[in-house]
Amino acid sequence: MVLEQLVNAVSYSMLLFLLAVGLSVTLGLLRVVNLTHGSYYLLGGYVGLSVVRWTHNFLLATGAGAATTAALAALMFWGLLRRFLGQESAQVLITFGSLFIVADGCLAIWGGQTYTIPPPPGLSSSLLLAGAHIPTYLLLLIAVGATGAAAVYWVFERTRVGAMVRAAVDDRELAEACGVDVRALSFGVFTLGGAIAGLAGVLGGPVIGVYPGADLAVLLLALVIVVVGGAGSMLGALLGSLVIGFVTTYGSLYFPEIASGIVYLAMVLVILFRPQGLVPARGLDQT
Amino acid sequence: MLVGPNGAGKSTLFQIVSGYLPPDRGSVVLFGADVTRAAPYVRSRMGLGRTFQINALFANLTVQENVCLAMLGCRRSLGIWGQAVDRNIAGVARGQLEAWEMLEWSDVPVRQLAYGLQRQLEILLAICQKPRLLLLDEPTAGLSPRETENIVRLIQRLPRDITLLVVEHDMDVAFEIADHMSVLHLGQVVATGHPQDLQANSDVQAIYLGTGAPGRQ
Amino acid sequence: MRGQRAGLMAWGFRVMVVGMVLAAPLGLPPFYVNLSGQVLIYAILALSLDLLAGVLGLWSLGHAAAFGVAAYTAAFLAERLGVSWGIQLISGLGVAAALGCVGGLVVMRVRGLYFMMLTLGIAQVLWALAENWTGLTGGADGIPGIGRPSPFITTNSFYVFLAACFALNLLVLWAIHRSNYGLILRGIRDNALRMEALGVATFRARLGAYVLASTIGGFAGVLFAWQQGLVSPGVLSVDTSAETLLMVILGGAGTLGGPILGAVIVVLLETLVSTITARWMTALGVCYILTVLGAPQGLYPVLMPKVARVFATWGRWFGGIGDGKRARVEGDSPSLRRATHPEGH
Amino acid sequence: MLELEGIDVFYGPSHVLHALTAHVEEGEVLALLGRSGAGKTTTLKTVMGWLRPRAGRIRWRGQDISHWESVRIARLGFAMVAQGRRVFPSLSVAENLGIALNPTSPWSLEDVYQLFPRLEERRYQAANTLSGGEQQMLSLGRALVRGPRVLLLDEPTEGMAPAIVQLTHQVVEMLREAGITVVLVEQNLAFALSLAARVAVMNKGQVVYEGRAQEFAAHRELQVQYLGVSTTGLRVGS
Repeated sequence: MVLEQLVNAVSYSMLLFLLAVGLSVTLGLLRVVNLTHGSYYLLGGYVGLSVVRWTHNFLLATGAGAATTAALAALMFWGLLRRFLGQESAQVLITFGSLFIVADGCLAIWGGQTYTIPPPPGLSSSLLLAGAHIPTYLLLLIAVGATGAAAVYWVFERTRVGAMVRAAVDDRELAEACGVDVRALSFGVFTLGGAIAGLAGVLGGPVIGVYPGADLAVLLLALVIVVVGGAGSMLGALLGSLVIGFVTTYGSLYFPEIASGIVYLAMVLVILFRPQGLVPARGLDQT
Repeated sequence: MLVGPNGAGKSTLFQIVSGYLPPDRGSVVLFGADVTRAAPYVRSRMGLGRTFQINALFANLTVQENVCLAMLGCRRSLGIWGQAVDRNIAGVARGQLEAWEMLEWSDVPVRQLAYGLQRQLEILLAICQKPRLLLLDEPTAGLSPRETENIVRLIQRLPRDITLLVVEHDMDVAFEIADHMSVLHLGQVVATGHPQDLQANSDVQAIYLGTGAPGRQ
Repeated sequence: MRGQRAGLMAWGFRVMVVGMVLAAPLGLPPFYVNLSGQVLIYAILALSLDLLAGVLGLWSLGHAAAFGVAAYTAAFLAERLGVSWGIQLISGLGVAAALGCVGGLVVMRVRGLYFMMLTLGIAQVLWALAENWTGLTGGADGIPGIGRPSPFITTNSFYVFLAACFALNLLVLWAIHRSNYGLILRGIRDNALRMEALGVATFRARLGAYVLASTIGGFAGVLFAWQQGLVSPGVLSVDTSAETLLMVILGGAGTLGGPILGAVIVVLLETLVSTITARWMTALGVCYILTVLGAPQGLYPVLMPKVARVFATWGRWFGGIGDGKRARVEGDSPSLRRATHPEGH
Repeated sequence: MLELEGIDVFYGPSHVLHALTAHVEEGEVLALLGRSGAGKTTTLKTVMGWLRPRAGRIRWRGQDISHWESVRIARLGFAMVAQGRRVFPSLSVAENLGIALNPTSPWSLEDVYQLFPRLEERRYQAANTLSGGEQQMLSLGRALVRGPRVLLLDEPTEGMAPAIVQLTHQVVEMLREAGITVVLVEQNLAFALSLAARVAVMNKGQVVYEGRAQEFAAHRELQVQYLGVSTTGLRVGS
């Protein structure tokens, strides 16, 4: 029981991290609150579902899901958002409008049912571990999530490109004067963030499922994580995901009546006592 | 009049006096009352007016609305049902604008106003508060010579019963308007006294020209 | 004297126009009368949110909290205790105001994204309570069977009641916009630091605005409960909050006409387009994006000058009421003047 | 040659540079002097592409770069040591240098570490934990690894201890010997005059005096007239 819950919480946290990381870096680097971020999850999940049905290949499905959402993110950034950097109200309308269009498109194509993506063959059983039944897929999720988190962390914290992104978050002007092409970097980060969220959609498919409305639900969770962790900070996104993952899992265990509100209670507490988030990125004020 | 090079602590001093920064130690006494812990608006109601080094105007409102706000600020009641454009306040505001030669701009949004005029309005707002002590933070920063002259004239026209505390970089302006002057360097008052005396003070000149200037005796 | 008389006539003209617009749906079939009533309720809600989003520059993503809490209060009192509608209304407003007071003390400490998320958080907690505290709220099924206020039972008479409530709220908000207080709030939006220096207790002023917005939002909530006859957790959901915020942005924040226009467009698009095609969400999304491309500051500031010109022409026919300068100085002062120079951020 | 021709720059509504015209010969050190608020920093920011001139032209070797993106200007060979020792606070010392590193620069990371051994000691430390002097070294080092053709230095000695001022002096001397064009904004007159070949004095957004550094150093009345405490009273507007 204890172990099961722990596995649940950790695997959920990993999924949340994949969701939130793109949103967090976009917010830190571009100061854009991308309300379409949840739609990447939804679209990725649906595309993954279809690909699994056609090809029965889960790996291919993750690739297809991520590629589709990457393309969508790239299109949105290049076609629209690029021109409205720094204009909050325009961004809200654009990203919310895109949310509506993507949601409606998915509804038209895939209908209103809730689907769960079948997990890859061989991972649909559970494992008896220390007297607890652990679904193997959750273990895969933890492994993939942890690897993904480690990879993102490594790129962000250890490579030259990652240092450039952090430099641009710190001081955009100075970064440009050091020869960093912040515009190209922004485009890359936005697209990559979309791809990772799409990947999360496919990976989350067997657990959370894909259904109309998942976009908004997931978006809100990602926003909460970003605010809890601190916008623009990789470690913050990880920590925020763990906090929210655990609060959700154990909250619904012990306080089932207010399970859906408990995440927000946690967020309100964090904002009141640590207004910059748990791990604030430097160079960001409360905007 | 406070003068001194960059980073000398002039603006910090202003922030502390007007209540935007708490002092680490010591106290601020305003008109005989200890206001060290009082919020900025409390000090303002006691008769402390200030301007900001970087214009702090209401950019989306018109010049007249800006002046109305300055006059509204010190009222006790917020006046939910009073009209902002009622003849009373608006009339007084227009009177003030006329007195300070800005009436022709009254309906222009401040955002569209020339910088020199914005700088004048910055001071005008503080005047409309009817302060007893007025802090001016670099009133001529970023202005052309002609605009600077306008500001100097404006300051010289102020009623003499307002005590003025001015931070200024432009020494010409400083000497023109000051009765009394202190030079700040690295958070310390280096010299204080009559402007004419300070002009001749070699320490003051050294601070402005940089230490060890070849031309210095 | 002549000025006074012209002013009176301008007033009469304005009341007449508003009255005519409000009365127009009465000639339509009941479906459209109900729809118009719904527009009016959402217009009140959007107007109240604009007090925060437009006038004060604080974007709440949880305005449904006030709306929903008041709706639930009225529903609970009507359904469980059967008190009269006056008490339902007053209690609904009171609870919304109290929520605004307590919530305001919390959310007014932060700005920007954090304000958005805090308001969202409060609304979501209330939403979760409504979903799960079945004893009080009826859970996901909500509270059904709420009666309409007694003399206004029929579709048309209830619409008249709604129209009167709308006019009342519009008048209150119009007065706030014009008042010294409204000017102070706009001053705080532009530069809170300077407002402090000018002697305004900015926190108190902002708190007051939050309570006001909450109360008026609550008014809309009570009306909603009466109109629908059913209150379910949906009234507290983020969908309601987001939709209201979108109405404000779409129409043009900081004006009186903008939120009303936004409410009209969103409610009509949702309802009418959905009768034609299932793809109404796409229509709404495209509408948002086109608005950004064509009128980044909202539709009202773009359309208003054109409409005003038409009205000025009509005014001349009615005997020099709406001519040139007088209309500009005396006419809907803050909203009209703001319309000509929409604010940037 | 770097030429500025009739540059008008606004900061919001504030008109900061009024038809500024100036030039810097290749390989020379130009000291840009003037009281604070005269527009010196604004001039550097405009050259770097951080601010766009509303009118006028900036030319480098005859090529008009007035409306280039900052990155392009940086890649053309311009580097900036910004006022107040701006570093990337959350990046380590090595990363601060690493993201700026230009492989064609005559100065490698090793050279910088050799020049400033303190930086090597702290290479894995976050830049915001450095002292002011160390941040200054980092700022200079970052400019060196860019391999600049033109270096813009904004008040490098402001608030610095004498040892750091000395070190900065050495670095600028080294650059001068390497034939790199330097524009030096300075309040410290002695420092500026000991390095510069030429001085340009700014006031109210315009160049009001240009001349040989030796000449300016020799004539105290020039210094007093343009920089110091004037003895003539109010001269504005006349």
